[in-house]
Amino acid sequence: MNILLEIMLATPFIGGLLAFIGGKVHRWVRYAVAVTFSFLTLIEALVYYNATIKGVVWGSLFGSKLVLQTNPISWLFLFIVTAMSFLIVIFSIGDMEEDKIKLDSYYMQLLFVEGAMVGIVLAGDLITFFMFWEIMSWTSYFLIIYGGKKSVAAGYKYIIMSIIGAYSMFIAIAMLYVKAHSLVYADVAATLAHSSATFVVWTVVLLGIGFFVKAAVMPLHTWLPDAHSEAPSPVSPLLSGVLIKMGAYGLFIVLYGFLSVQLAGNIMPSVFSTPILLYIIQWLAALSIVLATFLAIMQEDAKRLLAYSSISQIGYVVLGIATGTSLGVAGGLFHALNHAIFKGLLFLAVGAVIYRTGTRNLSDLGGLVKKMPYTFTALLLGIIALAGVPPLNGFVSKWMIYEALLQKKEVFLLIMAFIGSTGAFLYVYRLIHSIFLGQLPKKYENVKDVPILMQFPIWVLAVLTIVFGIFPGLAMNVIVKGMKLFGFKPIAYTLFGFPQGTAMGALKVINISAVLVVAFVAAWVLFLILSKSRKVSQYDNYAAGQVVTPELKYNYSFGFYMSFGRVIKSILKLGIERIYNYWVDAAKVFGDYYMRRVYTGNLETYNSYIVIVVTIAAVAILLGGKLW
Amino acid sequence: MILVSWVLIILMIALAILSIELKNLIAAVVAVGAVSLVISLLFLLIQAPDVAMAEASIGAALTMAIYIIGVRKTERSEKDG
Amino acid sequence: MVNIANPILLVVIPLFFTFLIALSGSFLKSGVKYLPVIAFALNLVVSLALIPEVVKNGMVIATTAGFKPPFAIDMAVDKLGLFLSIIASLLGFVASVYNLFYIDEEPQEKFHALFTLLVAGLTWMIITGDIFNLFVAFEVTSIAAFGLVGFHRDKGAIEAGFKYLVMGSIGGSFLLIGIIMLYAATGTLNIVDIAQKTSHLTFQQKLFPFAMIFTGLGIEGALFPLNAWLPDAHPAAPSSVSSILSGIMTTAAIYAIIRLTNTIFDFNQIYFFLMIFALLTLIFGEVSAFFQKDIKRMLAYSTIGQTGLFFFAFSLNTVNGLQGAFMQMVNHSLSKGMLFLVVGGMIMQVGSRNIDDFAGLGRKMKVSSFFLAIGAFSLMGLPPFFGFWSKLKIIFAALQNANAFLVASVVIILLMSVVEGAYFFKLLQVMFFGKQEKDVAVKEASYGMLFSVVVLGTVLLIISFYPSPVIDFMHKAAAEIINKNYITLALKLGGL
Amino acid sequence: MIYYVGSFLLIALGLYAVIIKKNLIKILIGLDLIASGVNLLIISIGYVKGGTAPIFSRAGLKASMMVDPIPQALTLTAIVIDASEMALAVAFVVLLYKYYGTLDIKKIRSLKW
Amino acid sequence: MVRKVVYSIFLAIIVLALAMFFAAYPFGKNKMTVGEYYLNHGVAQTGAANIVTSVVLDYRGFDTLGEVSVLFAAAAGVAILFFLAGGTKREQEDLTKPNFVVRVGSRIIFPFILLFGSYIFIHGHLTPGGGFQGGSIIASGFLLLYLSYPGTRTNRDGLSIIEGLAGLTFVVLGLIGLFLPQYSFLYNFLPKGILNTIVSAGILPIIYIAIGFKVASEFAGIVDDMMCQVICRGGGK
Repeated sequence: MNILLEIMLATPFIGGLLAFIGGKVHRWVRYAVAVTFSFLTLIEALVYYNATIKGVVWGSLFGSKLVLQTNPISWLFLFIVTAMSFLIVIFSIGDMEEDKIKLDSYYMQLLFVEGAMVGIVLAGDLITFFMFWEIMSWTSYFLIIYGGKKSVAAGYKYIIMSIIGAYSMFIAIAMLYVKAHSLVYADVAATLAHSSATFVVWTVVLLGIGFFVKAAVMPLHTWLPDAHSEAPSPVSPLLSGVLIKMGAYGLFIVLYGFLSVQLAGNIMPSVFSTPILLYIIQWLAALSIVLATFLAIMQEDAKRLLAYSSISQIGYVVLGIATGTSLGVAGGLFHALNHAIFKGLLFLAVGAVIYRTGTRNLSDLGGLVKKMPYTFTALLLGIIALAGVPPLNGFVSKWMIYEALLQKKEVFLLIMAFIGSTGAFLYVYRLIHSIFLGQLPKKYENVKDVPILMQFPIWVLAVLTIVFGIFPGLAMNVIVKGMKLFGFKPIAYTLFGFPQGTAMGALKVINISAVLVVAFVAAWVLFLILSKSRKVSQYDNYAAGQVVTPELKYNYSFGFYMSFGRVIKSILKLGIERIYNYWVDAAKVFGDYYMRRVYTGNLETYNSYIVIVVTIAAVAILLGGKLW
Repeated sequence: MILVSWVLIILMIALAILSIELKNLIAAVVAVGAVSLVISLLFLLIQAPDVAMAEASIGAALTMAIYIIGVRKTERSEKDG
Repeated sequence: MVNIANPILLVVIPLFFTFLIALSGSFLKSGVKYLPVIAFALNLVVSLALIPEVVKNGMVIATTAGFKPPFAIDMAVDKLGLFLSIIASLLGFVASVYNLFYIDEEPQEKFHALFTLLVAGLTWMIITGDIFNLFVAFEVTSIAAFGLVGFHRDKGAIEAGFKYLVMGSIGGSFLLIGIIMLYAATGTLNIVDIAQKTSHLTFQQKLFPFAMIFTGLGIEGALFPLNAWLPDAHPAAPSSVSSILSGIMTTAAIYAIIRLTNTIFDFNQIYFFLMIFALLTLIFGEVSAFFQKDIKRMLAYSTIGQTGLFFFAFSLNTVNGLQGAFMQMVNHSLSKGMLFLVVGGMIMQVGSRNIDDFAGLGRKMKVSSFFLAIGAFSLMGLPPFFGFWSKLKIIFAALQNANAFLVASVVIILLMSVVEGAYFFKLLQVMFFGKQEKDVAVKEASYGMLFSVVVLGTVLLIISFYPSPVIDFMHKAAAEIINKNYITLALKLGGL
Repeated sequence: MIYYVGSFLLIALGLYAVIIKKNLIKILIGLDLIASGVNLLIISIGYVKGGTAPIFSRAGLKASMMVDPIPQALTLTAIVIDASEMALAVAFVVLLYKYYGTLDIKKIRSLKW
Repeated sequence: MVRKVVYSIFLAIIVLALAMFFAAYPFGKNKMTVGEYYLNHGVAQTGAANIVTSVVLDYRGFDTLGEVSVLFAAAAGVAILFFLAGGTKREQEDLTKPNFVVRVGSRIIFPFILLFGSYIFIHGHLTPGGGFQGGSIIASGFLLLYLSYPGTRTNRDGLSIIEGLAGLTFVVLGLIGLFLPQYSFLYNFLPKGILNTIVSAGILPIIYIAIGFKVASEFAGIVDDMMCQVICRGGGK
């Protein structure tokens, strides 16, 4: 049984290689191999449902064991990774066309990214973790830059920031190694338990920078909007839905696997009964939520909008995880799952639109509802989930996070989280309106819905939003069981929500759903009966008495929230990216004009360098070997 | 012998300075050859006849000849500095 | 039957073939190009045959002229020396195979003779046990390299060659002064013998010879600020030569410094100073590499940066640090050697060294680009390639007895790694995703050239995915050097 | 002792020429002077007061009365190496002159940064 | 000017430090350890009267092999640099034609120079001098010839064959040592003979003769290359 962990880790990599080799034979071989192996990985992952396996040693390096492990929390992320990858592979077959772009190594890279993420989740020690983390970085870099010219620049930004984040982690890992000489999670935890506060804070901060870069928490998010929007359609959901969750997973492991709330509370002051470190993380997450929401509102590009929305949503995940209470952490983890599902759904649906129309510019689109009804319905479900409206899944996890914040009486954070949620309504409405409602541009009159291969993953995800929305207990099963291992008090839950009486409000989603359905039906009936409006064809409209010819169709999807934008302009001007660019440029100028000019090309300068070195030595000798 | 070596070494240093400072490159090269020759005499003085012969034939003669060929193929005099 | 496990053969075989090339050049004409291949194939056999003995005894010592070492020159191969000479032979072998298809300019026989001599000299530098012999090997290497750098005889090559020559001969003179100082102090030239006799010297007395030798070897070992010739010379040389220069020459010179420092000059006061050198080398190398438009120049600067990295690890003066340095040396030799070979093939196809002209090569020269990516990844230290393990080891070792300075150095190293990543990824994205403006007919490099690349790449991949034997071996080698086992072993095996 | 001083001065003069002089030939002269200085230094180290050349050319010479043979052997090697280096250097200078039309080192810097 | 002063001070510091170091090892003091061994045992072990020769060729013979390689490398380097792509025809340089006395004189002297050079390297193990000195004397004979007859061309193929043969002789003589029970490179396997006779000291005279030929041919080759007109490759970079 234990050996299966290694097999499972190897499966995607082997699959990737086979897909590459098989692709040389025929492209359908490649597709078949990719689908088979990603499905195999999914099956292998399902085997471990709720299993806890500790310490499968698969090697050793520099005296530290390399370990694989799994537990329910890992399984949660494992499920996200494998399920999403499987769906994305299927979607890719429909979406990525051989004749448009060279695909000989695409599936290999896709499976490699999957394998790397499986490795991260299964890692039982920090070397394994870090190794797969880096592998994930560069393999996903190659995926991002599949999208053509603009994506190359985005990928460059992504890989550089990833490397910086990874090296920040590297220092922390090296510090831990030097201290403990073993990087197995348990040993690390034991070491941190006996370390000084400074050491702990440094470790967590350095590791945290690495995770935050990947998770795109606010000051370190700048790579994400470019990378996610420029990546090919099937890759975006992988990045947004899965890859940034690795940051959340890492944060969880560090905060609760290595540290614990009690330990953190012991060595540092607390605010709102939260250790200050966690409190800072909460604030960063909350800022991400609000600012990214505002930015998302102002986007003209569908995928960029979703990318900013990802920053905002991952903010909820991090906020939840950083609360430190059972409910909050569970909410955060659950939201990670939910976000993967609905953001995957949204990106795939938008990808489907792009597949048919070739543009992702919101103001160019419109009125596709009749042309792509299935995609429309799925996307509708997705945005409802994203906005946190019951009965879909986003609601439950957000509710848990709000509840946790309420219990801790962190009002400011709560307000910020609410703002994010409200803002989400604005941008998701924008999304669905601009794409599917309004006028249909003439050039899209022949658009059809996408093929079944692309519909399938979209609808699987759509169904999942409903399933997890109505039966949150399914996910709670795993999360609560896993959190027990990390020393959290278990929270009571039922299949449909949370029972009354455990120091928090009850939640029974099925009831809410029932109410909602009834209300919806009632409203619809009322609408039918009482409506005085005249039903017009979608294409039959006019403006101020003037007949609009198809060429002049009035389309108000550009500058949708312009007036709102004027209000929040000062916030948008913040420009974190500009600060980074300023420093990078300054460093470049310094390097260019002051550093590399030591190689003047002039031989006499070079010779005098030699003489100077010898002179320094001579001075040292004359001073009796004491130069410093 | 000590006196001879004093004289030779002073001569050697003088020739070396000349070889660096002379503007006429042929003359400078000849001065280097002369330095080598003086050095080979010094070698002889401190009981190293093998090396003296090598220095005289290789250092003084051949190297100088190669230098002179080189100077003839380029410029005869140092422009300035 | 002669026992072929004799380190002296590593030097003598290539010399034999060098002279054979000179002899047969006039009637074999371009057929002489096969001679280096034979020479290095034999060398590879010899160096592999040395493995069992070195593993068994820790060291193999070969004497010359039938006398015992302090009275005659000996060759001493310890663990790392063995590893480096295997790499030198391997790189020499693949590069000479590469030359079969790469060198079409005259005078071929001179080129091949010098090339053989260059690799022979480098191996010689690695294995010699005598300090004056080290100087001779240094000069053999340098002078062969001067000629090879100027081989193309164009403006840049001549200028680079001349600069290298002037700096190299100043360095040679300093090296000789250092050696003669040691001779004056001890009356002997054998490294182990000197090490036995320097114990009565004061720090001051040891520091000067060390500074001289350090300056001399540092010029070949590409330490800032003695390395200014390198970014000119490496691009100017033919690519197979650049591969040797970059892959082995810096490594051999640094290894010589390491060996001398740990046998003759066993003092601890100097390491802080060396560390500053290493960091400066690293910073200036990587930063300059970032701004290059010329691909070979970029790789050359990257060599400087890598040298800084493993020199830093060495200057930690711990077993772990030295182990990291050795691993990085192996990584650097293999990957940089391979990169230059790959790039040579690409330059041949594209006809330019400008990075922008490499756009789109990833689709046209798939195998070459693939191995270029692997080499670049390994240099950057991305997993699962060997560079990752060595970088891991170096950082772990650096933080072992961390003080503020070491932590700062680690930050600098990692920052420079980011810079390194920045330029390598820039190169990769131009190659794989750039659009070629000009419509040049680019084909894959010829099979012979690919053969060399693939061999090196395969070796790199093997040690990447199965690193533990190398890591363990390097650990033993490092422990031997730090614990001064070099001297004990040499004494035991009759090295004195 | 004067031999030492002479050789040091020769080395210093050579270095001076290498650093300060702009003319390529002068730089080569500097290199040559350094090399000669080092050779002189090596030989002077091997000298033993009152010693004779280490050649048993006639009977009656005692080994204890001879100068050190090793430095002489080393110098022999060094001289040949220097000469070969100089020959190569002159060849480079001739070619540089052909390309640049000048011997001024400051003007020969097409490779930089 | 500032540069000059600053670097002069630097150089003064270096000289001072050098002086300080060598003050501990005064001139004329006996610093020998290994050297003493050579002086005491050299004659018995190698059979050469000239201990310098025995050190150069026997005890430290491997250095000499390197030295020969260096010279070879330099010659090859010069040949590469002055190689003419266009063919074998070399333009004659516009040297002023030497006068009659020089021409005839050099023609008369040339054989004597060769003889003298050969004498020196054949007696390398007995008297001062040897392969390097003799070889370079022969090469300077060639130089004289070139100077007095500017159009002279030597047979370069011949030179490089001599080079190669001489080098191979050295290496093969060394390699024979590996086939002997002593198992040592450059082992002096021939009988030592009687001191102070030509045929003594085993392989040393043979090696020195080989070296003599090699040095002569290489320097002659260098001079020959130097004398020819240089044509640069067009363009450059």
